[in-house]
Amino acid sequence: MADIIATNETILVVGGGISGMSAALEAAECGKQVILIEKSPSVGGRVNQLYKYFPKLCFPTCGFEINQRRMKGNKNIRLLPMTEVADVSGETGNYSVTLKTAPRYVNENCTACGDCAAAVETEFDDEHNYGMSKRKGAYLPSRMAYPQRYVIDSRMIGTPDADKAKAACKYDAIDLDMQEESNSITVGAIIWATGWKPFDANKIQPYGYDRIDNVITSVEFERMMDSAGPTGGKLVRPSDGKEAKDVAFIQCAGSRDRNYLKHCSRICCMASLKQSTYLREQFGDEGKSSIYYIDIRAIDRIDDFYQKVQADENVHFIKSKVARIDENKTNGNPVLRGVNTEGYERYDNEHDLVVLAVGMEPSVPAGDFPIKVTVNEHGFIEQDESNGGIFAAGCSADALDVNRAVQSATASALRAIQVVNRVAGTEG
Amino acid sequence: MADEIKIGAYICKGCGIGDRLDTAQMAQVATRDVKASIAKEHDFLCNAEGVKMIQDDIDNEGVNRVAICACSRRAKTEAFNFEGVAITRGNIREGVLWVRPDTDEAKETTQDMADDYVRMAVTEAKFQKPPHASEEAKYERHILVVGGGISGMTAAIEASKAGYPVTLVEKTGALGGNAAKSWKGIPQRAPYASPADTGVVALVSQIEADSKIKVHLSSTVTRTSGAPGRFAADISTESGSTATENFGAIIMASGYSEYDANQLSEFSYGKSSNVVTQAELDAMAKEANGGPIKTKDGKDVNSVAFIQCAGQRSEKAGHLPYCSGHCCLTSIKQAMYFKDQNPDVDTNVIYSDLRTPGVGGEDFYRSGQDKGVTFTKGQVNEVTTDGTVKFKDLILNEDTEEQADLVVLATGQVPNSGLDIDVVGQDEPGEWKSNPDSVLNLEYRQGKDIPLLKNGFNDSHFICFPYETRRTGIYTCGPVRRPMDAQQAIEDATGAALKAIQAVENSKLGRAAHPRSGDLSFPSFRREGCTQCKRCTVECPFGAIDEDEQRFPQFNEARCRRCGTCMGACPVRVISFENYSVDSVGQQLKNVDIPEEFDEKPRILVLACENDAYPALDMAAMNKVEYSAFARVIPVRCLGSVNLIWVTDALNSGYDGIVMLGCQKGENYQCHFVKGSEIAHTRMSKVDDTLQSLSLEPERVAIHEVAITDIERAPQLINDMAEAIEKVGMSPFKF
Amino acid sequence: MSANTAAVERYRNSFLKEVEANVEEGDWVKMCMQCGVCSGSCPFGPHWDHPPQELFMMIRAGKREEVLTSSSMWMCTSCYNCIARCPRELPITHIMHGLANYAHRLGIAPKNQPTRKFAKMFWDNLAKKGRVNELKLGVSLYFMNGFVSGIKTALAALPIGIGMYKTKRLNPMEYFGGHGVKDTSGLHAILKKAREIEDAKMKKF
Amino acid sequence: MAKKEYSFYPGCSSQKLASGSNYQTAVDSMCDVLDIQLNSIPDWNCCAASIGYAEGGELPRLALSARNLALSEQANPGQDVVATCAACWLATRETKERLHQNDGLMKETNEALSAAGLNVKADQNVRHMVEVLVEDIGYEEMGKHVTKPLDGIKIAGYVGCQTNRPFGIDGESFENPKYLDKLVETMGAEPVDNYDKKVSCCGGALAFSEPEKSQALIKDIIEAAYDGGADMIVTPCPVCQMNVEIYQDQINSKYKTKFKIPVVYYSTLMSVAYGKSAKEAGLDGLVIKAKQLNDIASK
Repeated sequence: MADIIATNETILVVGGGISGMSAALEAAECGKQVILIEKSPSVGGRVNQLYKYFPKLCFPTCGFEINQRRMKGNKNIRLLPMTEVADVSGETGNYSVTLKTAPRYVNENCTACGDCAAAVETEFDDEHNYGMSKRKGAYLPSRMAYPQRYVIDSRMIGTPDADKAKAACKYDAIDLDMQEESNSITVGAIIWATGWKPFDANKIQPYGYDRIDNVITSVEFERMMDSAGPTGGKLVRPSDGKEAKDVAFIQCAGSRDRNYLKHCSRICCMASLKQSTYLREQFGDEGKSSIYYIDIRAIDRIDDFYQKVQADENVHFIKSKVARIDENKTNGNPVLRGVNTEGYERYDNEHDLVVLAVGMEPSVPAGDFPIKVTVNEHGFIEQDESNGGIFAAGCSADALDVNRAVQSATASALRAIQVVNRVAGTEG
Repeated sequence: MADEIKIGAYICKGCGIGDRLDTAQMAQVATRDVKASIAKEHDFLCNAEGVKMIQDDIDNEGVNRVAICACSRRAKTEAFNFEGVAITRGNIREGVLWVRPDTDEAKETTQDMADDYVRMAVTEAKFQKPPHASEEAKYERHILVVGGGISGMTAAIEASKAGYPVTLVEKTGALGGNAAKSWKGIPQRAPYASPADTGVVALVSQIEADSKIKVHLSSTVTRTSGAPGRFAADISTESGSTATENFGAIIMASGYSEYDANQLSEFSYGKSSNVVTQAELDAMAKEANGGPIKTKDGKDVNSVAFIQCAGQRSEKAGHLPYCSGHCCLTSIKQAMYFKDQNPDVDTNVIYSDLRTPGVGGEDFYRSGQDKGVTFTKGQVNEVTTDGTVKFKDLILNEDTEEQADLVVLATGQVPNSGLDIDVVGQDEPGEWKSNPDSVLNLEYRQGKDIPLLKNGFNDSHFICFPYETRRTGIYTCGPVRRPMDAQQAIEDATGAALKAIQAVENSKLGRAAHPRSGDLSFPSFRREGCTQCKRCTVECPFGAIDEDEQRFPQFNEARCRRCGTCMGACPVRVISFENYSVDSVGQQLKNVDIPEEFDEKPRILVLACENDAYPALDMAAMNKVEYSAFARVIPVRCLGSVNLIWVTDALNSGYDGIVMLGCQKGENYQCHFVKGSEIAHTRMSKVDDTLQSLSLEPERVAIHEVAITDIERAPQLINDMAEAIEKVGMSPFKF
Repeated sequence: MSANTAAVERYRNSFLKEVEANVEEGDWVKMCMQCGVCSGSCPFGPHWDHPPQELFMMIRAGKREEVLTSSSMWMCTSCYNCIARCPRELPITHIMHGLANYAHRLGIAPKNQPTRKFAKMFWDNLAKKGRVNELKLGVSLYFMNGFVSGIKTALAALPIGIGMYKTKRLNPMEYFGGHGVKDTSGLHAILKKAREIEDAKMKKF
Repeated sequence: MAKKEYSFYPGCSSQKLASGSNYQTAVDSMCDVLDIQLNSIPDWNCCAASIGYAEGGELPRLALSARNLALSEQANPGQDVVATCAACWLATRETKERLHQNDGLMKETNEALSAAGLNVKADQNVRHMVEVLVEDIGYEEMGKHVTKPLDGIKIAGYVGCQTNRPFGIDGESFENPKYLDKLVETMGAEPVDNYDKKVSCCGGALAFSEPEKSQALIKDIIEAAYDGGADMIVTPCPVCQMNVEIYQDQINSKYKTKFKIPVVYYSTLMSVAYGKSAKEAGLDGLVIKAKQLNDIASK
């Protein structure tokens, strides 16, 4: 990748999730040169792992298709997958950045024909499905992967399977000797869009995610609805594959809690309301949801979605932070124990499945930024003069829903443009 | 470029195409049947060598139309990207190979399929030109911002910082909007612990110091005409003087008005001076200027009750159905006014759901509690004139009451979005008058303001594209778009400023905005053929088309989003794009080989929306989901661009069935061109007449809503048609 | 005027302020967000008329009598589940002890609340010699509800006593003497001083 | 391994002929093998546990533990204070933490102590014996000394409350601490995994004042142990030990159960595994005899 052209009028976007893609596209469509880097082999990020968006219940892949097309048609964007920032120095309008690109072992010759995948046996946990299923060691990260190019899992290098993959490729697209590349570039501004990761549910010990099969996370639940997902689009229990028709959603699983994340992750209430409609979608009147909450935060105009769900007699709301979950050893049902604080009622409720509405944790730990940026106690980047030409976009800046993340990304694109325009002396 | 058309057809043998198909025959089909000048096969067309082969033909053989018969147009787009020529794609891999079984009995029909896609690709190439950008394009960098509140001021400053001159129009006599009337704001920076400066003063002085920002106070926009890059706006002062200025793009930041609390008599608003709204309390705090806040009749305040969701989140007549988002934080902020000044004042916030989202919100809530603000989950039923708040305590589950010296109602935001153009129609051309209730007073044929989404807000309907607008080059931000607090408004306004700048840059190049970003084509029409039926003007989802003085359509190319809905609407087929026209599709379907009736090889025309349905079929192919070998799929920009003539032609030329796949329509529409899919459905309801006149069965034409995730369903819909044809039999119209 | 009526006077319209001023860790009460995880976590939960989170709400609502005369906080087994799980860091166990202690000091805690009695005995017992005299504690425990029932409980508990005796984990002689610190006077001085300081603080409000 | 010294706070129940005296016996044997020296705090007093609160207010209770800390600072300067009783450990550690969180309390407490000419800094670590074992000795070292592995005994590790919350053992979760199970394994016995009632409450001091309510909890704790196939229960807390052991007859008569499960201390197990005699291991102190342990001990 020696041919990366970048100047101090170039904008570097770190992270290829919906925020990073949007920031890159908006800037590029203003005529700016953009380098977009993404750690994983393809762009799309978290939203690409979602089944539907709230409140419209539309499909994230739909917007992803448009964004892919915007990218394919735009020469101003240079996309570098499997790439991370190793080092940053300099100041506003003039940063030197060292990029590290991990070997994909597959070059641009790849036609995505899939022969390599067919040839290999080795399997690994499928990241796209949060490890709920396996994928081949030669793989296309997802059906809508962009770039549409296969990857050879580095753990397979040196094994006979890797050679099988190479042998199967008719287009000389597999290069098992590919090495990590390091590139130093100069850019004028940096948009930081590394996004979020789901809070580690194992830490929420009272809920026994590590002990009880039928306690899963909201992101895992989301994957279950995908026809290409781990369960082929069926809502079933991990323990016995039985249909999960009676599901409990536990809000603030890791959020608003000094034991875990002190902040409110904003999206979880709407996410659970949305997921309650999945039960309707699959089981009709037999699908039942119970939402255990502290406050339902269906902010602003999308409150009407909350009102719609409330009207569904199959969705129950319990104002309660569940105290503990035990397992009914005879049927594998999780048993939720706690108190409904509206009028003090004790409950021991059994459900088929428990979904923990896990919170948003910034992907990059406060200490791990390659250059000094102002990070608040929750690990999100604060908008601060001292950040110079580095601007946070999306969930690097705050716990945001998709809509707000894209707004934030669009705003950060302008902030970056202001810098490079100043450099170019074109600010009028 | 030479007008002589020279088509090169390039057939790839890679990805198994060469193994399963007779590519030599396909090459022959290209030259013999559809007159390609050159037809070449290649083992691996998308590699450097294959691409070079094509480029050489362009450079040396004068090839100016390239028909690539390989994989889907969605694959290898970057590789097959040649300057200055028209490029079409025959989808042999995803469209044929991957949806057909590799069996001997399937071989023949699969080859037929491939041959047809070659014919279609070459024909499409024949009937399209490489687009040249719209001539209308101008480069006007000047941006108009309507509204001088936090949102408007921020938009102006941010645009100016990027080097774009701004004119800011504010209808009142001063900048600052609602925020200026507040004592303090919700903190926007860590630590989120106490009320912070509103930031208004800083913004105002920034604007005053900025030579690139011109401010018109006590002024409104009384007329807006033109298009991105060439807007002209009349800015009129109260005194009546009017100045006309030109702009490249417009930001509408007209903000919100406070909900009229007089509708809340149950809370004694208007009956007791000690029942006030949040806005009124902030005014009182501003007056107290850090000292103790007194009641309006000058008494000390020892207890305050805040009533959340006052007239909000309720279906009651006159109430607002939505949540205004900021009120919980605002009440906490206001309770702190009292606590910070005198901790002994009792402040109680009565709420149903406390909504303090995100990083700052929860910190602020905690800080409020720490300062001694109490919070009660309750439902307030009545406030008496003596300040008795009667409510149901939802935790203690009892009806109770408390006495408060001051009661604060958290009422909601009502957007200042101007006219609802679905209610207030546009004046007839020639009779156009400015309307004082309008914010923009657009001269657009479809109405004076921006179409509303819901509850009077003109937000985007798309989750992924919050700045999607139905009036290209005009962007809304702040509480007129969605209820929001100042912090969100600032972020929003900055984003809107970028979109405005983007519109300016796009119109300079005559380039389309989202979702067909970068598209240089634009609609043109044959004036002599036009019957002035106005359908294009009415149906354009983006209000791009006006009527000139002779009532001919006026396209305003920079407003156009290139969906082709006008093209589909035109009964006399005079509207077309250089690279997408009635012919570029119509000729494709006509050039499909229609076998004899007795061959028992029906033909199914599939018109698939390129945004969702076509990708769904592609992904079905990746998953090796099979569908009928008799289908011939043509991607369209939007179902709205489908002209009835295609259907009629197809039926006349012997197709046995037609399937149209578009996006979801209705309230939760997924159509990226808003109304395209909807309009197509209505249009197609007329197809029955056509069918009857040809005495064909209605089953032969079907239209469906398809999502990009319908990887199993989309192929199934095609197969359903194949079955339907087996039932009703072959079409008699085969020649 | 009794300590109780004095307190009522002092904090006429804010029981919350009274609790913040006089109850151990009382100034945490305001931080509760009514999630109820404490109430759900208590092993004696079903025996609480008003679980902790509800008590906190009642305190804010000014239900002074109901709270202080309630037996609820006397149900605290000091298992610390609530503290461990509280998302808002409230030292709930201590607040419960504090409320109980405050009610006891004001003399309005439920008269025959067994834990109240036991807790008092326990303290008196240890405060006397500085170490617990398990037998005396036991015996007085049996008789805390009066002689007759005392005999009953004692008889019921007899096998236990015998078991403990047999295994040398109970010493009948302890009833007359038993363990204790050497410097009892010093210990008593410390406790006296501590109590004085606390009472003085309470008067300040 | 060098001798380890600690300032030891025995606590009331550990005294001669008191309810936890057998615990002390086993602890002494265990420490002897592991070369741990416990220097008792001279003239220590009761911690008031977590039941003294009705009569004793906040400050008097803090003063009690502060006195112990002060005496420890005098007699065993620089040594960590170690307690074997959960309540003792908790009260003392809480006192240390409270005094450091709150200067006012520190001042007032010292004011009170001064009445006996004492002063406290409360700067030593206050630790439970199991912390010493897990952190300072380590499973490997503990394993080295096993001469009579407790083969074929299945044991439910009942951690209880106050050894576990609010402080607990570093790196262990409140809901599912594993150290007792690891310890059981280290001694060659088999732990009951997923023992449901591992951290459930036995009623603590309320076993006296609210016997019925407490015994209902104790019943579940024992039942779960049986369900897990346990031969005996092990605990790090004298209150837990006593409550779970001595009420079994009463529970049997009330709930028509047939409970007769020994409840031992970790130190009991260790002493036996380390080859100590039944007496040295405090086995004679069990109301319900642990026959399997006796057999091994007498081997």
